[in-house]
Amino acid sequence: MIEKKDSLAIGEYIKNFARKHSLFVLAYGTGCGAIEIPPTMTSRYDAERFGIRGAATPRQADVLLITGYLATKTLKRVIRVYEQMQDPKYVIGFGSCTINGGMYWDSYNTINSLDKYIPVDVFINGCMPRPEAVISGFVKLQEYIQEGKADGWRKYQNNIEEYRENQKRIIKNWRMPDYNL
Amino acid sequence: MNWSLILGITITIITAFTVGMFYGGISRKVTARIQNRVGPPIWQNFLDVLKLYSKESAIHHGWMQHLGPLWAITASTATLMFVPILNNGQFYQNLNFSGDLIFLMYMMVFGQLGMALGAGQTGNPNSAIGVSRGLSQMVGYKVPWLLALVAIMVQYKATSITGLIELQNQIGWLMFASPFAFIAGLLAFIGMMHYSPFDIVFAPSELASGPPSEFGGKYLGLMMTSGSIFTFAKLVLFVDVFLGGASNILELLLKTFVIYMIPVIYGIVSPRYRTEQSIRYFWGWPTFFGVIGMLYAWYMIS
Amino acid sequence: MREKTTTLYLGPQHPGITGNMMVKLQVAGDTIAKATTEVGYLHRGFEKLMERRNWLQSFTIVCRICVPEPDPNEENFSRAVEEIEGRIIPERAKWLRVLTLELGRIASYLLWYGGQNGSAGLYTVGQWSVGDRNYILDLFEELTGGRVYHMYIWPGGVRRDMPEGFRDKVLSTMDYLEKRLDDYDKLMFDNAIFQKRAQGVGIINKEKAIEWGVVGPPLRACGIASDVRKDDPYEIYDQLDFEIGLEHGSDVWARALVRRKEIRESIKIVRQVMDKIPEGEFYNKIPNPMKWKIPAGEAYVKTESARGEFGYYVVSDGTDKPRRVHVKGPAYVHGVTLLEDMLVGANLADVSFIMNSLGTCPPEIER
Amino acid sequence: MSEQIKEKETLEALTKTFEKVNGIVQRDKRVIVETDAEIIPGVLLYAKERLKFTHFSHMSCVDWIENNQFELVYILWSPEDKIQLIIKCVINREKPIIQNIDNIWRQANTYEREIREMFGVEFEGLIGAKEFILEDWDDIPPMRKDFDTKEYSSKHFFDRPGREDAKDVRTVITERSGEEIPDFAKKYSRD
Repeated sequence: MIEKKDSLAIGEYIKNFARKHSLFVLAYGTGCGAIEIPPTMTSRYDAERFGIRGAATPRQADVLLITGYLATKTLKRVIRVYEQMQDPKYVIGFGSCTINGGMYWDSYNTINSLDKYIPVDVFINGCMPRPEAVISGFVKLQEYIQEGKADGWRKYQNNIEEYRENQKRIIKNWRMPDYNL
Repeated sequence: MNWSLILGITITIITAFTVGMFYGGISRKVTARIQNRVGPPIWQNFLDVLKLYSKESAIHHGWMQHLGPLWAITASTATLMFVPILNNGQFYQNLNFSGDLIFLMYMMVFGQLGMALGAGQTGNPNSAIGVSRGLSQMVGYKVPWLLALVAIMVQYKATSITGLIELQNQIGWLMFASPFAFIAGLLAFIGMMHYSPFDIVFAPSELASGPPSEFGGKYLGLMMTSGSIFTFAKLVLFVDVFLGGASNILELLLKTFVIYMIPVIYGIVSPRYRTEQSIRYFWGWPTFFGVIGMLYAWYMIS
Repeated sequence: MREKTTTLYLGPQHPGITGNMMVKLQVAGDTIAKATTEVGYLHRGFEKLMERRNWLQSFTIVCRICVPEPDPNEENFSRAVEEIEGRIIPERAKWLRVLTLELGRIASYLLWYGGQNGSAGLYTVGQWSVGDRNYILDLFEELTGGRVYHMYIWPGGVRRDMPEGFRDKVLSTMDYLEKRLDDYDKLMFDNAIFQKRAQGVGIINKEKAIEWGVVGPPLRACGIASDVRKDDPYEIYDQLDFEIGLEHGSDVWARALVRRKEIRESIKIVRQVMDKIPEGEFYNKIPNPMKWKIPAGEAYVKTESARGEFGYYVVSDGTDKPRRVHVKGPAYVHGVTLLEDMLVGANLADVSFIMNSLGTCPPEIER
Repeated sequence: MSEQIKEKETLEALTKTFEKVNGIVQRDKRVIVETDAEIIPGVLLYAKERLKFTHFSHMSCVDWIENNQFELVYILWSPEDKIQLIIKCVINREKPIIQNIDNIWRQANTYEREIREMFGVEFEGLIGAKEFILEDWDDIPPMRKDFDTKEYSSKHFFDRPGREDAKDVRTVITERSGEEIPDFAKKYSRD
C-alpha cells in the first residue's frame, strides 16, 4: 500500500528525473566563454549524451549559462532573459569572472560577483574552463536537481527585493516590464 | 456506447505518440552518428516532453495562445482518426469512412492554422514572420501534393483510402502503378516534414525558433506531443496511399520508418533554403512531376 | 511608397548572432529596410586596465581581447613592445611565433566552417570541423599549456620551447586535417543548395571595399591582393613560400573560397616551419618584470589574423606601465558601418550568413 | 634595410606642401608626422587624394594629462606604396574640439564616436548616437587618465572577500608535496 506521502515523493522523483535528463541551455553567449560551448556540444565532448541541448528562446530554456564576465550593459539583458524563463530554471556561472571578477576585477564595466544579481546554482571556475569542466558542472547540476537542491529560482522569488536592490544599483535606467503576468 | 471503438482510439493515439516520439529520438541519434557523435538516448524526446509538462509555470499572452496548441493537438488527433492505420485491424479502424482523402487534405491544414493563430497572439515578431513563412511555404508544397493526390483519385476513381488500399492489394503498390504521382507526392512530403532544407519556419539562426518562440512549459510540451502524433498520421497516410498500407504493426513500422528516414537523411546533409527558393523549388520539379502524373492519369483512363 | 515594417531585434540573445551584439532590423516581409547595430555588450575596458598594469601584466590580458584567435593580440603587443624598446629576439622564437599564429589561423577557420554552415542550417560540417578543431587545440595545449588562451608569445621571444616529439604530432595532425578538408568540401562547396545560398549574396563592390577600409578575406574576395603577411612582412613571413587566396566574386561564396584556399596555405606554412626551424635559443630574458621600464616611444604594429588586419597602437612614456594601448580589430570596420550598409536590401535569412562570412567578432569591436 | 626612398618622398611631399607639418621616417614603411589640429582635414585629404593613402587603418587618442593635452592620431595605409603614415596633432584638454573627418572616410565615424564617448572629445558635426559602447554612463569619460577604474569598481560592484585560508599558491603546493620553497623563489613569496 502506497501512502499519500510516498506517492508524492514518487511523483517528485519522476519529475526531477525528467528535469535532470533534459536540460535546454539558452543560446546566449554572454562572454568569451562562449568559445568553449561549441566544442562541448560537438563530437569529442558531445554534451547531448546527457540530454543537454540548445534552446533558442528564453521561454523554452531551463538553464541559463553565463559564459564569463558580464558587462553592465549585458547584465540588464541577462536579468530580462532570466525573468522570462519558466520555473524551474537554473543558472550556471561559467568561468572565474562570474565568481569574483577574475581578470577584470578592477574594470569599471564588468560586475564582480554574479550571485548578488541572480541566483547561481553551480559555479564552474577557470579561465577558461575546459569542456570536461563544463560537463562536470552540468553533472553537478543534475545531482542537485535530483536531490531537489537546485532551488535558485525559488530563492529569487522569495528574496526578490534584495536582488532588485542590487540590480538597480547598477542599472540606472530601470525600465523593465514584468514578464510573468 | 461502442467501447471497443473508444479503446481502439485510445490505443491508436498512444501508439501514434510513442512511435512519433521514438522516430524523433532515432532521428536525433542518426544525426548524431553522422556528425561523429554518440548522441542522446532514443527515448530522449520522452524525457523532454515529460520535463516540459512538469514545468511549474507557463506564461501565456491570451486565450488564443491557450487554444493554439490545443487546436493543433485536436487537429492532429482528428487527422489520425480518419487514417486507417492497418488494413483490416479492428482496433485501428477508428472513424474512417469512405470519401475521406479530400477531407484529410483539409484536416491537415487545420492544425497548422491553429498553431498560426496561437503564435500570432504572442506578439513576438519572430513568431509572426515564422507564421507568414509557414503559410507561404504551405502554398509551395501543397501544389505538388494536391496534384499527386488528385491524379490518383482521378486515375482510380476512388477518394476513400480504404478503397485505395483494396485496389493496391489487386494491382500492386501505387508507387509503381503511378510513379509520377508518387515522385511528386514524395518530394512534397519531404517539404511537409519541415526538415532541412525546408525548415525555414523554425530556422533557429534566423527566427530564434519561429512560431513557438514564446511557447514554454506545457504549451511547448503540447506542441511536441501534437507534432509527434501528426508526424505519425502523415507517415501512415503516405504509406496507405502509395505503399499499399500495412497488414500488421511491424510492416507498418518498417514502411513508415523507411519513409521517415528520407527527409531526415536529406536534412542532415543540406543547408536551409531561403523562403522564395523553397517555394520556387516546389513549383519546379515536384509540380512538373505532379502535372505529368495528372497527364498520365488522364492517359490511363481515356 | 513606404511599406509597413516590423522591428526585429536580432540579439543580443539570439542563436543567429555571432557573439554578443545586437542588430536592430526593420523588416518588410523578408527584406530588410534598415539595420542598426548596437555593440558594447562585451566592453571590459581593456585599454584602461592595461594602463594600470605593468608591461608584463598587460601581456597576460591582451589575449582575452579576441577569443577565437588570441595569438595575433599577443604577437602585436610583444612586437610593439620590442619595437619601442629595440629588443632583438632570437631566430627560433620567430619561427615558433609563426607556428602558433598559423595554427591559430587554422583553428579560427575551422570555427568559421562551423559558423558559416550553422547559419545556413547545415550543422553537419560545423559539427565535424569544430570537433576536428580540438586536435589543433591539443597541439596548443602541449606547446603552451592552454587550450584557448595561450599566453605564449611574449616580449623577448616565446615562453617555452617545443616539447619532444611535437614535430611528428604537428605533421600528422596536418595530414589528418588535409584529408578532412576534402570531406568538408564535398558537403559544403559541392552542395548545390549551399551554392545557391551563397552566390550573389552579400556583395561589397570593389570601390567601396577600398573606400570603407575593408580588410582580410572580404577584401581579398573583391580581387584585391592585400595581406599584411605579404605587404608588411613580420617575423619570418618573407622567408616562407605561400600564396594568398584571391577571388573576384566579392560575395559570400567568394569569401568562402578565399578561406578554403587559405586554410590549405596555412597547412603548407606549418609544414615549412617544421622543416626549416633553426635550433637555438627561444627567449631573450627580460629584466625584472616588476621594475621593467620601456623607453618613451610609440609604435603601430599589425598582424594578419584570420579575419583581417589586427592593429595595435602602443605608446610608452618611459614608465613601467603602458601610456596607451589602442586595439583595432578587423571587426571594427566590418561589424558596424559596413554591416549596417550591407544588410539593407538583404533577405532576413541571410543576416547571420553574411555576418559569419565577414567574420564579425564583437569582443574586438568594444574590447 | 632598404633605402626607404618612398618613405622619404612621402615625408618630403607632406612637409613641402604644408608649412606646419614636420616629421620623421620611423623605420621601414613607417612615417610619423606632427601637425596642427586646424589643418587636419586638409592634410588627410591631401594624403588620401595625392599620396594615395586610401586606406584608413586606425584612429586613436592619447591623454597627456601632464601637458593638459589630448593627442589625436590618424593612421593611414597606402596600398600602392605599402607605407603606414601616422599623423598626429594635439588639442587642448579643457576644450577638446576638433573637426570631423567622416566625410573623408566613412568608417572614421565609428572611431570618432568611440573617442567621443571614451575621452569626451567633441567632433564638429558628428552624427550618430551618443551612446556607442557604454550605457547610462554618468561619470567622467572612462578612458581619461583622471578616472580611476579600481575606485569606481569597488564603489559600484560587490567585491568578494578572499578566503580566510587563502595562502600563496607556492606555499600550499610545497606543503602538500613536502618540499621546501627554493631560495630563488622565496623573495617573490607573499608570506
